[in-house]
Amino acid sequence: MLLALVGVGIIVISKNIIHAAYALALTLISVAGIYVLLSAELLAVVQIMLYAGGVVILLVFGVMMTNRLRGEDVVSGSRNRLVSAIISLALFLFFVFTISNTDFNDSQVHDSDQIDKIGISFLTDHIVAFELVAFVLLVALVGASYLAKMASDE
Amino acid sequence: MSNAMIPYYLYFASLLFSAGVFVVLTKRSAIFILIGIELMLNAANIVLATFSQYDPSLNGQILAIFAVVITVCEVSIALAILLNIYRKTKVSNVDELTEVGNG
Amino acid sequence: MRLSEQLTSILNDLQGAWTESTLIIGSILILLVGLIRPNEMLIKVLFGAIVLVSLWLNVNNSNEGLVLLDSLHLSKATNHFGSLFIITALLLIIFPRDKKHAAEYYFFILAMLCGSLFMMKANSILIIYLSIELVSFASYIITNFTFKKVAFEASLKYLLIGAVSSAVMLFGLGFIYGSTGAFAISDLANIGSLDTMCSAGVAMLMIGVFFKISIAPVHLWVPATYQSAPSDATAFMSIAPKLAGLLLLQRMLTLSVFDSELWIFRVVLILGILTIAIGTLGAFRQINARRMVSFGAVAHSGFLLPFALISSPTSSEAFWIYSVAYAIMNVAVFYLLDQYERKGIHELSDYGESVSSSWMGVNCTLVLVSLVGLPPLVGFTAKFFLFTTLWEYYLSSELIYVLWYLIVAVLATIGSLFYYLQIPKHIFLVKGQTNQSINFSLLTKIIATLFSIGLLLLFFAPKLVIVMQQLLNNVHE
Amino acid sequence: MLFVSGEKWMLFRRLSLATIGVQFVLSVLMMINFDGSISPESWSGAFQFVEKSNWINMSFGSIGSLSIEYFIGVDGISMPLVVLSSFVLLIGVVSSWNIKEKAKGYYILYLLLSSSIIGCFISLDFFLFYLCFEFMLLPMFFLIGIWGGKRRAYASIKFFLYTLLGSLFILVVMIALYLSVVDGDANTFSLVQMLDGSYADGSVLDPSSKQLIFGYSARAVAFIFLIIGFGIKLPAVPVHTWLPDAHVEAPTPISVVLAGLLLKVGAYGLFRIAYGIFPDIAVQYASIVAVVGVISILYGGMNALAQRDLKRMVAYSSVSHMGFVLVGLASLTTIGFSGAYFHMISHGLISPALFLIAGVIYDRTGNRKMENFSGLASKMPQYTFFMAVFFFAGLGLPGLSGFVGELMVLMGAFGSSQLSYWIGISATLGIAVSAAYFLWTIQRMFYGNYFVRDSSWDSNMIDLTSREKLMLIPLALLVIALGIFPRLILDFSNETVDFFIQQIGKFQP
Amino acid sequence: MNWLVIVILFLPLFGGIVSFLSKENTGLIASISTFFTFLLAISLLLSNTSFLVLLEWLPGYDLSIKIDSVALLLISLVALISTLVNVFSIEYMRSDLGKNRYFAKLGFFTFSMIGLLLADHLILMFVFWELVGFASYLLIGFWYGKEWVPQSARLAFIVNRLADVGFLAGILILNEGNLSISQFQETWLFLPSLLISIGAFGKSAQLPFSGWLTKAMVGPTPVSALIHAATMVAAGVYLLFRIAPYLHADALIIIALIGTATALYGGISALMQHDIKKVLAYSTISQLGYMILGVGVGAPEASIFHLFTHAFFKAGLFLGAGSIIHFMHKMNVEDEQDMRSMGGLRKYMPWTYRSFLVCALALAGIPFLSGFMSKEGIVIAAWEWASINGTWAYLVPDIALITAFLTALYVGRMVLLVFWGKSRFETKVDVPLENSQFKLPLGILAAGSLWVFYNINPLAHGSWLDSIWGVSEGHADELTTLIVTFLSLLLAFTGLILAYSFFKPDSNYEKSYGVKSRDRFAAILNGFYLTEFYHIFGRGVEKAAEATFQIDREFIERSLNLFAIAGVVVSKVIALIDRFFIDGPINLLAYLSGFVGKLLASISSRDLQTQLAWLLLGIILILSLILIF
Repeated sequence: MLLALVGVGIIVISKNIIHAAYALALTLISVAGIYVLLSAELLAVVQIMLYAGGVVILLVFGVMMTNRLRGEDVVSGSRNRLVSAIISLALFLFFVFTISNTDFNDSQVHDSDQIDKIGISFLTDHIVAFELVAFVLLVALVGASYLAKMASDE
Repeated sequence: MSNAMIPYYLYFASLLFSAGVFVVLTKRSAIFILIGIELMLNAANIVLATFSQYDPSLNGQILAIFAVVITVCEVSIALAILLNIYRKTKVSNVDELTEVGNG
Repeated sequence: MRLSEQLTSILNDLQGAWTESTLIIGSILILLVGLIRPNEMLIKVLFGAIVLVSLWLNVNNSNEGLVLLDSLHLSKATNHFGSLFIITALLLIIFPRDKKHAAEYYFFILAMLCGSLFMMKANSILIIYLSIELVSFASYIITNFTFKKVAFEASLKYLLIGAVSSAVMLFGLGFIYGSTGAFAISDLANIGSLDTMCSAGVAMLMIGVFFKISIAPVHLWVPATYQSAPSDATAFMSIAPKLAGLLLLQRMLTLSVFDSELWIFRVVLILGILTIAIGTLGAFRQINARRMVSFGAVAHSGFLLPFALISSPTSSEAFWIYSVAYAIMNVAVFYLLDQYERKGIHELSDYGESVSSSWMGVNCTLVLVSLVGLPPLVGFTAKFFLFTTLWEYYLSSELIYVLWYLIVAVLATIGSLFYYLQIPKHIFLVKGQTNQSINFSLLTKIIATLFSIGLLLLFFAPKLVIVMQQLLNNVHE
Repeated sequence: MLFVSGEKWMLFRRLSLATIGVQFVLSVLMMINFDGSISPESWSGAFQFVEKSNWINMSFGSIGSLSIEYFIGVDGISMPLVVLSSFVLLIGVVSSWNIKEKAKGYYILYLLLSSSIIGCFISLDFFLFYLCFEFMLLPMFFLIGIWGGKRRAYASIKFFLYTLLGSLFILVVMIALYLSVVDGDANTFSLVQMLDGSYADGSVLDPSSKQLIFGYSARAVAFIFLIIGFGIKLPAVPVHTWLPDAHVEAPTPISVVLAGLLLKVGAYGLFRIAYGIFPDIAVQYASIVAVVGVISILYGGMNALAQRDLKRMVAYSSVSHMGFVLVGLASLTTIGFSGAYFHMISHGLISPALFLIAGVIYDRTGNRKMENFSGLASKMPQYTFFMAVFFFAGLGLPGLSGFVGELMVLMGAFGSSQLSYWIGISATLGIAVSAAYFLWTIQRMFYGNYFVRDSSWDSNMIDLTSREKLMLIPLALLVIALGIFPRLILDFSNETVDFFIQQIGKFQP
Repeated sequence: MNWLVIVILFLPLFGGIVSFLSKENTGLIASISTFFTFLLAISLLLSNTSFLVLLEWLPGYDLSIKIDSVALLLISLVALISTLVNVFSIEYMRSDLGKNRYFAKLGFFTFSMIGLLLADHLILMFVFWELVGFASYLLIGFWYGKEWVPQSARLAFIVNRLADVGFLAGILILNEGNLSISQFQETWLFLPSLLISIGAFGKSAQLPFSGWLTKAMVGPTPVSALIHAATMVAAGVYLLFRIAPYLHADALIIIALIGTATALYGGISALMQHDIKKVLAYSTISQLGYMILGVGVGAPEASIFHLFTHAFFKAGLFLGAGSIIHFMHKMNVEDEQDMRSMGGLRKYMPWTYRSFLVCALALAGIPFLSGFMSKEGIVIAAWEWASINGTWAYLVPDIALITAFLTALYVGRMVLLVFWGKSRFETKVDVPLENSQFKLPLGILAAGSLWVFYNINPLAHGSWLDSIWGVSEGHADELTTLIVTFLSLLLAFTGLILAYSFFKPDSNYEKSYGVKSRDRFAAILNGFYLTEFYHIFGRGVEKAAEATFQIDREFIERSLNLFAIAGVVVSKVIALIDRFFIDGPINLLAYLSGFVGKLLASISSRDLQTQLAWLLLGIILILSLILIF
């Protein structure tokens, strides 16, 4: 958890996108750890595979393909700090207020064979969602590749 | 693992979310903004995962997994668009993109 | 066992999702055909066929209630609104397309359509999330299809705003899920009352949906996107996802759980007022026609919003009429703007050049006047029903906000004259600098005329709208 | 409607002439068959030639159904107005004889306009009325905007916006009325039911329910909305400013129709709807309306006095004259109502003629500034003669129709129990003001030595052509006939007005 | 008998229309038609007809026409004078191009005037009242080609109209279902009495409305004779005569005072005029003042008698003046109406001179002539009235007597300057030059000024006509009568003698008169600038109108367009907020923390992150709303 916070801190402070990306990876992995703590192992695995493995690399690629191609600094300025700080602080305070006003007492932990369960519910309870996400993936895939092709065409 | 821990996870998620908001609002680079959004989504996933452990059907976790997938798609589309923009204008900072509209 | 029961019920309910399945399969088909034979006509015909098939399936759908293990919620409303979306998609055929990219283009349109249908029917919050994302993705991508720099910019901004709002929404979904354990809208009906956390969750969920409906403060993407996206995509974007989002919201907010939550009514009404105000006032200053109309569309979202709160039969009737009118008007207006843009007319002041084609000008005027909401056009009928509904609602609810809403809506209607009439003003009353003569093809004129006639016809015979509703529900009197 | 293809303007004008001519003949036939001597027991008994059929009927499940009917008919108030309309429209067609540019569009719009005007007068369904009311806007907008003068864009948009603003007020009231008035069980738009006051119990506008909106009674708010709405159309000071611009920029025939009929629609709306449906409030607010009327009379008159443009002067004189209608209405007496009514008709004849007269000089020279002309009497004696007839009719010379209306209105104003003498006396001053501006105009333009600003106009200064005479002579004859025998009109409206006042009388303190 | 009334009413109009349409002999036709009207009226008068006709004009409002002997007598008078004027005009207007129009207008006027006399219902009376004014407008403006003519005509009409406003308002206040004079029972209240009297003041050219009458002199002279001497101006008196029984006492006092003032005003103003018609006009004003005064002091019958006699001699004077002007016109004198160019006309137009002299002396109130008889009646009544009302009231008869003196003075001046002495113009003829068409009317009118037509006793103050207007007998005691008669005779003769001593031929004044020098008494000459006052008033109104228009353009227009403007403004504001909303708080905070820097530099509304900030701010607001509600 602390590790994640460190990562977040780096992202917030850093001006260098690459650094931020690595810090994000750090954060993501530590969040995966939190998932494990929350007994969501599958989620943790997905997190590490897709997020840490996928997103961060994509981002780094992105950085490479844009800023780096120009041979410029990968530094990004920041702005509006105060307003942004106020806004994010306000949000945070609101959430804290909300959470502290809520009781969490009548729940109990269910610890069973998660992966099985999830697999089954993908095909039963959430079959529509499962199909849908497949389609979403298709759309995103087609879209991204199409856009990329568009970019390379011109 | 006890109920008492729940608020702390949630506080953490809120913090993460707020940090994401801050990043989104402050950083100029589109990629940085994406990173911020990732943070926000992660925060949401943590919330889902936190609650999911008390749910026998694990819906929260499932939603979180889908969210992760979706996020990846989002990022890939965003990068593709960014690439196009970059090809055209050699710019990747959003505040330099001011061509649309007249106010 | 339970599992097999579940599977059986899935098989039984499958009919409920045939339309969507057809669309998915059709879209893939289009993509494949596009890869093999990139012929514009062929693609268009295929697109039409797919849409027609799905329309047929949709009309003949007889399932109602929760299907597919509570994933989707079907009703009469989803049925005829679904058909409306499909018909709207069908209308897009009239927009001319460039040869390039036609297959991909229609693929994304179908994806949007499919996403809208899912969004409208979604019951599980998972489906809500996914369908909204599906629509969004398709929209992000399709915005690029004008291949202009502005379009890329617009789509990137659109995406970023969308991503933020979807993150907010996801966070909110987490809250709802956490505080109530409910994973579907229908589950919400069973909980007793809302605590703060759940309220926050609902509010954040609403933000996500508002993003699609383009309600303030998440309307910010609208002008840029509408301005730079392809016309037909814009037309579609401004209709199907918006109405679908409204239906979703309506289904959610009219649950009895929320009856006692006054803040929801206040927030929704205040945002509605705000949206109308921003849309109307924002449109005043525009010099680009499309951008102006897009602000107008924002205002229309504001007009539509109260329907999400009211569940009376009057309201649903009015909602339907307003939606049909809105759909036709928007397709028409974007079609006309598209035609003008193809002649190089973008800015309001350019419209003075088109004085030579007064017939198109007349059609343009009719459509715009209908958007304002004046008789004898169906826009008036829609507004009329809206006001009636609101008035009734005010009388029954005694919420002072409704009265204010009514007042603002009336004022905005007046205000909308000021900007919508800019176009006819330039066409007829202000001479252009150059005297080039602009002529439109016969086909264009015929289509425009058909739209005008439709707008007039529905005004004189609003019964047709109701009949259409019944037809689309496959109910015969 | 006239959807004839081709480019021949001759054809269009003949066709429209024929159409309007038939319309006129039909309306006269109707008037002959109209029985003015029926004294009605209730509003539903007051109408004749009633035609009714369902138009829109939608079921709303539990709430009831929305029914809009094609429901038309005439009573003593609307009957003469229908004839007047068709007559003035006929004049309008004749005077648009020389519009050749885009004639097809022009005549189509003109006919649209004409049917909606007549529709306004005969509809007994509020929705239908409102529809026609709105329907007038668009054709008018284009007729001014396309065939108008230099500042036509400004004028037409101003006209449009003002009138639209007014009609939105009316729309709000219409919805409220619809929700409050029932025919049997179902809500209805029927004006007859509204007039007879069959309100649903406890509805917004039910007189007994005393519903408040922003601290005022709902009925009062509705009445004020209607006064504003129709007041804009009328137009009453201070919402009159669209009128001079619209008139000045409109082509002559459109000015004719605008002054002759559109203003009457506003007045008719006040009669039928504001005063018919809300008699109780009308009694309460009589003096306010009267004050507005008096201000319109004097203010319009003073403005007319200051004008240098003939048409603008006539336009302001319309404002002044319509003020009399307001005063007559506010008097809430039989004679005042009849007077207001008669004044509408008479103004419906005089003001078109005045605009025709302004149009004559404009046709010849393209200019209407008073200082550019003088001594026209010696050059154009016939023109001067007609001018004198209508100017003096306008300033209320006895023997011409203008006088009768003003006199009756003033009789009403003095006889009213609601209004103080000062209202009447101030309104009477209006007569002197109107004399001032009309006479001044005559003096400047027609008397004195012959002079025109631009010598090139000289050759154009011919006396009236036979077409112009064709328009002016019937108008002049009618103005004189009505001035001497006002009962030509009043016999039609008398019973209705009597009944009207009876209804109002129930609320008099 | 009804048809006879209609014939009487419409015959002149018909004659006018026919003469308008006919190419030649227009005047003759008009004359004949009015003459027949006269004959009819006389015959009806002799047969002692009296009846009431009701017409339903407006629903519920019957208009009544009442024929009684007073009406018939005056109708006869009007018809007679109209006939004479028509005859006179045949020659007078011979060379005018628009004579068709002229006779038509005269016919129309006669018609209106008869209608006015017939009317019993006040509204009907108002109708004809207005028509008379309109006809007068037309006739004054007959020579519209000259610049000042239409101006004068307009002035006359508008002044009348203003007074009519009072009349109409008065009528309408009275209106309680009955407006027929013959059916009134009670005395009216003060306000309507006053308002209606104002109407009468306007038509009868009383102060402050007198100015129009002198302006009206720009019309053809026969018109002045008919309208502005004999008939139209008398309408006010006639009205007051009719309604006198119902007038409020206070209103009567005001009427008396106004009449007195007007009489004096007219008398003084007439003294200094150079224009012969103006002299007559002011004299008319003065005499009308007498009549009004008579009504005010409770002797309406004396007033109406004076009206009757005045009609004859004043019409005679005007026609005489017309004859002179016609003559001067033929002599090609530039200022054909200016007495300074006349003189010694006696020998050129003896017939005119004689008739003019008779009429003038009648005007001056010399015995054996009608003026004496009628004027005495009024003065005696005024004296009586004053004796009842107290000392201050003696002002009225005193001024009346002074006016009588003034009358004699200016009459003498006029006659002497015009007819006596040497001519101040170049003569071209020596023989009398008079037309028979002039002679006949002049002769008849002069004869009508003789006493015999009214009473055998030249010194009596009544006449056999008294029975027609039903004078109440024996109210004046002998002594008063004697004193008044003596005083007025004394004053009249003094005036004449004084006039002779001043203006006798070869007197200093007479010699120097032709020289147009600066007038010492400009105020009097200009009728105390009454018309200038009108002009100032008119300009004031004009200015007010301009101001109103300015208001209309600047103020109302603006405030009404405020909606549109407000819309634009608000949208601008929205844009500003859009741009600066973020700036504002930042600015503030930046000051506080001393952290002013690049933060502010590149913020604009197009910028994505600003928009996002907006968005999130909105979300926060929404969320906080949850907490609030």
